[in-house]
Amino acid sequence: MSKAEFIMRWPELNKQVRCRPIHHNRELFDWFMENLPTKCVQTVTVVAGLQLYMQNVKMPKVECNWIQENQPLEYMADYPVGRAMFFMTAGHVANFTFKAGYATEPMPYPTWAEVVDEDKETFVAVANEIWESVLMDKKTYHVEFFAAED
Amino acid sequence: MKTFQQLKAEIEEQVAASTVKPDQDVLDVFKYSISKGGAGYPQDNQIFTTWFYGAPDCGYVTDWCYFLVELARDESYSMEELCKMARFWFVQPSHFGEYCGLYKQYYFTKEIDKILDTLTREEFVQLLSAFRAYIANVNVWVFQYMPWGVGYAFMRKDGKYFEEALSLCN
Amino acid sequence: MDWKALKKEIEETAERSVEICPEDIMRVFEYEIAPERCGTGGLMLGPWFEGATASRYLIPYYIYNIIKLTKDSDLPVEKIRQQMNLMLPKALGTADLSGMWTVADLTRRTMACVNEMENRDEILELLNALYLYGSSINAWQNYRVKWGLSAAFMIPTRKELVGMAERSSESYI
Amino acid sequence: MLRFKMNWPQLGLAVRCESCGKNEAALKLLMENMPLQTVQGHEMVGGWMIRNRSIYMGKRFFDIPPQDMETESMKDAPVGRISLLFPQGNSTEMLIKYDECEDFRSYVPVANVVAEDLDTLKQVGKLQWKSATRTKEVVIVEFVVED
Repeated sequence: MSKAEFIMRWPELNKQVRCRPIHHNRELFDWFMENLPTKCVQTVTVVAGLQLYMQNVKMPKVECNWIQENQPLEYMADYPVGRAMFFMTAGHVANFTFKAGYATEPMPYPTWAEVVDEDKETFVAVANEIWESVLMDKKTYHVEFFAAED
Repeated sequence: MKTFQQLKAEIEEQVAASTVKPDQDVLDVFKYSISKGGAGYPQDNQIFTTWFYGAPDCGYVTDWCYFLVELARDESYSMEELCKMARFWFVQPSHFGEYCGLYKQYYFTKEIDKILDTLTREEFVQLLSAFRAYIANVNVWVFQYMPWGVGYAFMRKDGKYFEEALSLCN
Repeated sequence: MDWKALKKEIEETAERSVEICPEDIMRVFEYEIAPERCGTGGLMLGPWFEGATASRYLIPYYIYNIIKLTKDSDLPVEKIRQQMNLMLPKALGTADLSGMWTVADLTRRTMACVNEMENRDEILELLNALYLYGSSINAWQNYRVKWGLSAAFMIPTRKELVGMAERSSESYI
Repeated sequence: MLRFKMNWPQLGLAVRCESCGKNEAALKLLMENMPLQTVQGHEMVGGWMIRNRSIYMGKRFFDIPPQDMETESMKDAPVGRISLLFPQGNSTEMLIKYDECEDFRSYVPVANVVAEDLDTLKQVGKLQWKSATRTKEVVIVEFVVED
């Protein structure tokens, strides 16, 4: 069984949360795990809802071999806070968001991971802090991903 | 499910209606700042980010259609491949355009999607060309209403500008 | 044209842009620096709106779709070239004109390379490097646009719209 | 020599246009769609150009492949040049250079505003810029074939 948990960490805030698979797209979760560790600049979505947005995530080891059209999807406005979806992911680059609050975008995406319940409060607090920064003081944040055991 | 002729006629009717009169969706979103699908509400109830990201996703459907029609000239692309590319390329951005309040264009996208697999190559070219003409009209009105004058508060700068600024800093 | 050298250069640029904001973004979106030709009348809102969009479409949307289609539909080399040469030039020109010089230069050189390469896996390697860099540009633009502008464009709620309608007779014209 | 006029009824202005010796087949196709009208816009990145983002070709389908048309960058074009962008099927964009601009992107040149009418063209261009950035007046342009 491949490892079933990764850590999402914000070094500038010295905060981290645990993320685990959900009821579907387990192969997408495993693909992501195979490519860890990795990191990117942390941004937020600015139209659809409060989400942490990871647009330039290098997947160095294993190439993406799936397309979203062939995966089970969930509607962003409906799935719970703390859940992650994949957006324009191809080749060795992943692009995804973690829902952090109220979202109105009614579009379907392949969801694949979720922050564990015990860490959701930390996650939402981090998301709000980064959102405030994007709108006001423009501090730069990064997010790192590594397997739970490392 | 509409026939090719019915849908093309309906699109052409909308082209005519929005050539010199405002497209209703663009009027709602870009002139009245109404958030019809909820876009922008979670982010401080503002409409600017919807304009910034929503308008181009819809507007670039003109280019997606242009590429598809050009590739349709190349017989080595089967109709099946052209339909797959069409779905890969403009359904999702058009759907995001709907979420941003540009309903009519996504209604057409869904109707095109329904009959896409039944179209001949010539019908594929004709239908996407008509649809592109409607999206072009949407673009016209988006650029008409975008508050470009705000740009006068963000003017292009150069070395001379910053040298002068520096001299005022100390 | 040595595609391996170009790939290395793009990867290093992309790697740097995970850590720090790329120069194109700082120049155009933060400091509003642009050459004489960029921005009609000297206004930066056009280059911001159309430049950000063009560079978002140039690499994230177009290269992403070419990579995806190549994998999903076994696109042969000549069709990768055909689609690149069809889809990229217009967006490339607008991104370049809007001050996104590095984006335009790396894309232009990638196109030149692909037009000479024969091995599809190597082409995909090069496109992947470009896709990571383009995704970084997309991320940093999303971050650096002066979203404070949004405060000037609030959404009227249904109730506010009704209220405004009720007061419309007060309007001068 | 192919000739057409651009009219701005609400401004009481008009300019005469004629083929420019390039892409004459494309101009013929465009003119077969006239008379036509559109809401006029302005270029926001490349400089002093009127930009019509939606010229509807509903009568005569535009079917000349791009590789069969000559292109030119706008900075190299004379003031008064009328060029198309992505002409295809029922739609094209149109750029009209009315003053100096450094836009190095390439377009399909099809016509010129005659020299005697360049001042009028520049006047319309400035009014369009004022509309785009300040007044938001909707300016309609009409294209009519001249015999």
